[in-house]
Amino acid sequence: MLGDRDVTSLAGGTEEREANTTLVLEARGLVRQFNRRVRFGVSESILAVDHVDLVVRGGDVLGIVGASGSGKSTLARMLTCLLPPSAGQVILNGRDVYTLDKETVRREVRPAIRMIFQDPDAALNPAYPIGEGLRRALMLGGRVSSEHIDESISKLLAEVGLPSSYAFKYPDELSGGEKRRLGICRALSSDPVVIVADEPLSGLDVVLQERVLALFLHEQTVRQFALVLVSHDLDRVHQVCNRVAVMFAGRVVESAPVVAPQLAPEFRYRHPYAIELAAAKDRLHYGLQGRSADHRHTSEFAATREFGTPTGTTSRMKGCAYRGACPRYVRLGRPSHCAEAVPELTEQAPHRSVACHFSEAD
Amino acid sequence: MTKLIIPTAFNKRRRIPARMLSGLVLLAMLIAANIAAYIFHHERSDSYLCLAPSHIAIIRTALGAERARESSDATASFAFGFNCSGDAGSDASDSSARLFGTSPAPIARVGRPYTYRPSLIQSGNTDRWSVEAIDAAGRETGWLAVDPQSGVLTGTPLVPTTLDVRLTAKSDDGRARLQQWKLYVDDRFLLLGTDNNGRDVARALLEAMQSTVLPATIAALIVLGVGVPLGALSGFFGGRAASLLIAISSAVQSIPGILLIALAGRLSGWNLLLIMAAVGVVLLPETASGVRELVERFKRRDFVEAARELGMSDNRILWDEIVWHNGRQFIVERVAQSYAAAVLAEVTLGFLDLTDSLTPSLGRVLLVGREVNAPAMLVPALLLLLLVIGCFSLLPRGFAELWGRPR
Amino acid sequence: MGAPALKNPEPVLEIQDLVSLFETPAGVVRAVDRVSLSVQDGRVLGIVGESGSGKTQTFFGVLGLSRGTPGVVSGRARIGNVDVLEGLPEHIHERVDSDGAVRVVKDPAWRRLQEERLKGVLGHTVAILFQDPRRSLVPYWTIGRHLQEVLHRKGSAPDDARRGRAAELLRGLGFAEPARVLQSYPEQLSGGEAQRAMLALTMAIKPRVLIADEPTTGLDTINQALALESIVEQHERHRMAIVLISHDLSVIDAMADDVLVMYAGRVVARAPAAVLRDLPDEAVHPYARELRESRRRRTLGQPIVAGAAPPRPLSPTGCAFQLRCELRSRLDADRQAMCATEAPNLKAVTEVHSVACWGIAT
Amino acid sequence: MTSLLRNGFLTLLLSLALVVALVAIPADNLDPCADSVAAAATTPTWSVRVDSVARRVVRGHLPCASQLTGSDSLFADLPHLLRTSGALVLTTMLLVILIAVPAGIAAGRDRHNAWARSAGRLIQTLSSLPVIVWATAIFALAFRSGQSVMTNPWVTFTAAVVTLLLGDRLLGDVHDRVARSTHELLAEPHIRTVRAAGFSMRRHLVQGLVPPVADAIASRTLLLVGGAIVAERLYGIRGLGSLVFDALKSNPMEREVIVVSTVALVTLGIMMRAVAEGAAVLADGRRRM
Repeated sequence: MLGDRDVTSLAGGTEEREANTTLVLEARGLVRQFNRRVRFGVSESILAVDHVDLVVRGGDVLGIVGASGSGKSTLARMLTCLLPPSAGQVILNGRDVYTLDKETVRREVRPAIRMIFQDPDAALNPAYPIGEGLRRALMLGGRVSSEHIDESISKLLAEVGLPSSYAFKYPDELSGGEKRRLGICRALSSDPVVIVADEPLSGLDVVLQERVLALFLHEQTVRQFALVLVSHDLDRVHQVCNRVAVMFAGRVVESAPVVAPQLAPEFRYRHPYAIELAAAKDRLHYGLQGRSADHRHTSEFAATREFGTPTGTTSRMKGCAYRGACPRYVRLGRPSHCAEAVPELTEQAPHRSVACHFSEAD
Repeated sequence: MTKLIIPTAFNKRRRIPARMLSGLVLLAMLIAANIAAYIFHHERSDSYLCLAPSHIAIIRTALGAERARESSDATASFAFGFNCSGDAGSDASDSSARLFGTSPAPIARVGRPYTYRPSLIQSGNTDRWSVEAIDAAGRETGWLAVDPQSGVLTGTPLVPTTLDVRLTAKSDDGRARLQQWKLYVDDRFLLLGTDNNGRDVARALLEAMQSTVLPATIAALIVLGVGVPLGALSGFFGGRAASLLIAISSAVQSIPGILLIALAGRLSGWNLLLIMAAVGVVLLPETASGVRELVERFKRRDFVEAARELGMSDNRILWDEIVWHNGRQFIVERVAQSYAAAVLAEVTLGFLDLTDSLTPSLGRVLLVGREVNAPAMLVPALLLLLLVIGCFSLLPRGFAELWGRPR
Repeated sequence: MGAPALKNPEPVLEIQDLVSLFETPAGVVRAVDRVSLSVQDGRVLGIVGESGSGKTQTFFGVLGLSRGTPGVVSGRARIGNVDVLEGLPEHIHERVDSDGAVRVVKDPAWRRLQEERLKGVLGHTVAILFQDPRRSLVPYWTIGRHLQEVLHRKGSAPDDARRGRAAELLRGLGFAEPARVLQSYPEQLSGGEAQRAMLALTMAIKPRVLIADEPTTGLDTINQALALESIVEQHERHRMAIVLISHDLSVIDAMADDVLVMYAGRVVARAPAAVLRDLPDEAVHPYARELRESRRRRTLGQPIVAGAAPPRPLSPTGCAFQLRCELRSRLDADRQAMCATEAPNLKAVTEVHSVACWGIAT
Repeated sequence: MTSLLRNGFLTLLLSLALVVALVAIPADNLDPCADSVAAAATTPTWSVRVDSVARRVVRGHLPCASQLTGSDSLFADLPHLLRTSGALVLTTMLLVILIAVPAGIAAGRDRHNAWARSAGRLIQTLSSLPVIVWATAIFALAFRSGQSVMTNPWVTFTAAVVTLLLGDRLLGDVHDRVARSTHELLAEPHIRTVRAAGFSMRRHLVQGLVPPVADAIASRTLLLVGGAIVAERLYGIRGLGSLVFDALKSNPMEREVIVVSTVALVTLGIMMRAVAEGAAVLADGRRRM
């Protein structure tokens, strides 16, 4: 489905793909504040997610990329109705899920939006075998009548490639890859409309990661759900997603379509942090190889960087959160505008919006 | 698609493990013994706690005694010595008994010497003692003799009868003091023999078990019914009221438990139910904080959020996912320990001679056994105590095997 | 990777035929199976393999850091001039268990002997960069305290000189305000910061061998690049040997001089990085080839093709890789039988490249 | 430190309230031996009763106590009684620390250490028998070696200590908790870093182990105070425990003695728990942080 993406076809195709897919899930102005006790009596309030707007369309594979601590996991848990936001709404077929009563949430919202957890081992109750866990998922999902439970358990397991004898195994007898597949199987149990996967690749090695992502895409073609992939791995997001939202310190700094990596200039990232991410990724693959050759590059890179990457711990920072490490801010002589006004997401290219007061050209 | 029938409850097809079986058998024996004791207890006449002749036959055949004899006198019941009305030791007939410091043993054994040494409270001057012992048919018996100077009664009964004994002490100023009691001469075989007062030890143990094990269930129920929910709720929902309750109960815990139980016993006039309720309250905090810590440990695990993501209600997550599936073994162990601790508390009270002799208690049997150093009493009582402790440690292990993962 | 001139070819760390067993709920697992390797001074040895392939357990077993029982049961190991596993066979004995299973048991004296022997090695000749730095650093010590402890043991410089030295170490690793980091506790740092703080700790130790266990997992691309470049810089400056353990071939390829490929506790291929990169497909071990292809797809950002291929578990008998191996189907009958029955051991194909596979001509 | 204060203070407050409430419960009959309460008419009102007791307790003149303690005032005798009970509890707890803690650490450090495992099993089986069984066994021994031996105070003291030590799973519980916390501590990731960086392990082991061990000791100390008063009564040691039980057994019940000795016992328990929790707080940097 997403196989043959070279620059031209996708660029042309992006528009009409957007038009016919219906809006599935929308987040408007999501804010989440935690207060953390630093010392006795002194507590510091942290803005983990700061006014995030997101749109998920049917058949979409939306990637949310950012450093650990940039609030992407918190955003994921707010999208799946697990963590009520301090402000803002999450709209599923026209209704804000956080205003619905418990019963409707349990009957309609839960089966529609499913989450795959970061640590698959922790998401399984160690006290009973996997089959029992799936049985509860199916019963609560409400899609299967009780006498067909056994068949649908083995069907689900077979769908993700696990033999049905695994139903008797306990969670700690499974390998990392198998637990990931079980996570997917558990999410599919209620025929969801949206699946939010929080770091589904952590703990897997390169080959297994590919197989799990292939399984995700295969299930998506079969069951037509929208997939939101939360990850810190820009490579994988480029290989799988058709849209990406780059997050930094709780804010979406750039939302753009994903196009093949050897990008024509107009498809490259525009926000300094996103550019930095992509550059670091490429340097990992190409730059480091000539390690001893361009040694100058590494040391010069480290020296100029005032690098204390803020970990989203800055409470509502005035102005742009990235200016502490932003080369454009330094290049333009630390403009005061960056320090006062919070940059809003503005459309700087077709389907690409960037949260920065200035652009590469200035 | 291979058709696979998975038994919905995944550990259904598993036979009951051996240890569990032995625990259950022991428990069944205890309960049966208690029910038997309760039936006989119910039958007792108001003055003496004793067996009606028909019941003696039942016990004797049950205990395999070789000679069952119907006593001729239907009303003459086989005195057991735990007199449930009036103070211990005094017989019901004579108010002057209060003058005598000691009390005569109500039972004599055929072929075994019977002695009694009265002690007058104000015996300033010399007294002359005389005794009359008349059996039901009004005949004077010859075997009971008294030493005129010291008043010591001695003799060895030959024939099993019921005697009315009158011991009179005449002082030289003409005042006479009288002690009168009903003496039962018994020749039946007793499985565990008798204690120093001729009382049947087996009967005492049976009686004691009934008054120790059954009421202990009240303590266990309090621990289970109040401790576990309190701990679970305050652990999961962290309610202010629940944690305040736990703070209060941990404060109560700082007062030595045995003292509280003894106090409750004394204030309630040794009403067993209240004592056991006090034991339950004393044992409550330990279980409550144990369960709370367990629930808090599991609450932080991700599978709780995963269960919430499935749409499970908080209650079901707490009681099914955490307390039942992950906490049941801990709770069974804790309740079994509380049950054993309740029995031990009651036995300790008896052993420390804190309870009055009205309530038959294993502790008192041990106490008497200790004082007179009668192994015949000590050994069976200890074995019974170890039986109770053993039973309550086997049961949780049996559950562990049943609920554990199949190997 | 052009390696600097071999000053002192005598290897600083050598392991021969190491075997270590672990008791798990599913029975006794042979985590490390007759592994032999050596680390030359001043060179970077990269070890790549799936999680659970024994790449970390090989080193942690020898250094007494693994918790599993019984742990290392046979083999020899030399670090610097200390023969670490000397006298091991006397401490190993078999014991028949209650249910008839024969269990290998080490008597407790071995643990004390090991601790005594490693006292001069750990923290002097060897330093370790752990995978999860935020949890591995001592939670109730500040970063400054960690560095003070090492610097105090290393030299007898007075207090303030040591604090200056610690601040300078941190600045060298790209920390903008070392003072703040010195007073903060590990949990107050971000993933990347904690990683570089632990690297500073290992630099203060000035070891002859640095073992970096998955230094890049869980980090976003910027911090990954920074972590690797900091390791490279310190390697250049202090001329120490590095053992880089990762499941990501692109990280190994970027930095390692020699590469060791491990699978299911066995070394299946060993070659210099340059050689491994240029070898034709049929000369490389099938698993190494799979890793290479996966890395190439990732570097080029080639979209992942949807597919629900079932997982391919390890095969307990014969060559562990046989169930996943494409090469096996193209072999003739008797070599296929060999794959099924007997595990191949490492044989030299050229004087620098050796492979453990029946299908590759030696 | 705050938890320690709050906890200790709350406990003392609540136990005092509980004991005063006991005083207020209308007794079944008047207190004949208290000649100083001459003015007590029928059943005095609640306030009068509390007031009279309080006055007597404060003034230290407790005539009823004289029958039991033989001295003119309970307060003169209290220090000695408290010392005996305290000594009993402290010796037992020291022995527990000397036996159970090292065995627990050895068992926790290496699960397959045969010696440590057998020691652990021995401790478990021994301590699973209740205090009663040990007391009876010791009495049987005493009878065999003649009645007089039980009168020597040192013999009864050691007998009481042994009974307490081996009874009610005291050793077994402490051993298990220490073994479990050692095992968990050694599995902590930062301990691996300490070993890998060549730091001295002892400081981290102490800092990691003292809090759980201190918590285990603190919680068992309270139960031990209960056990101690039972042992005193069993072996006839003149301590707070036997005084309380005598007061309980006396007819009519002497409330003042119970009030005073309960408060003394509670303070004894709280002080010991405070010492244990203090040690835990001082050792664990994490709590201080």
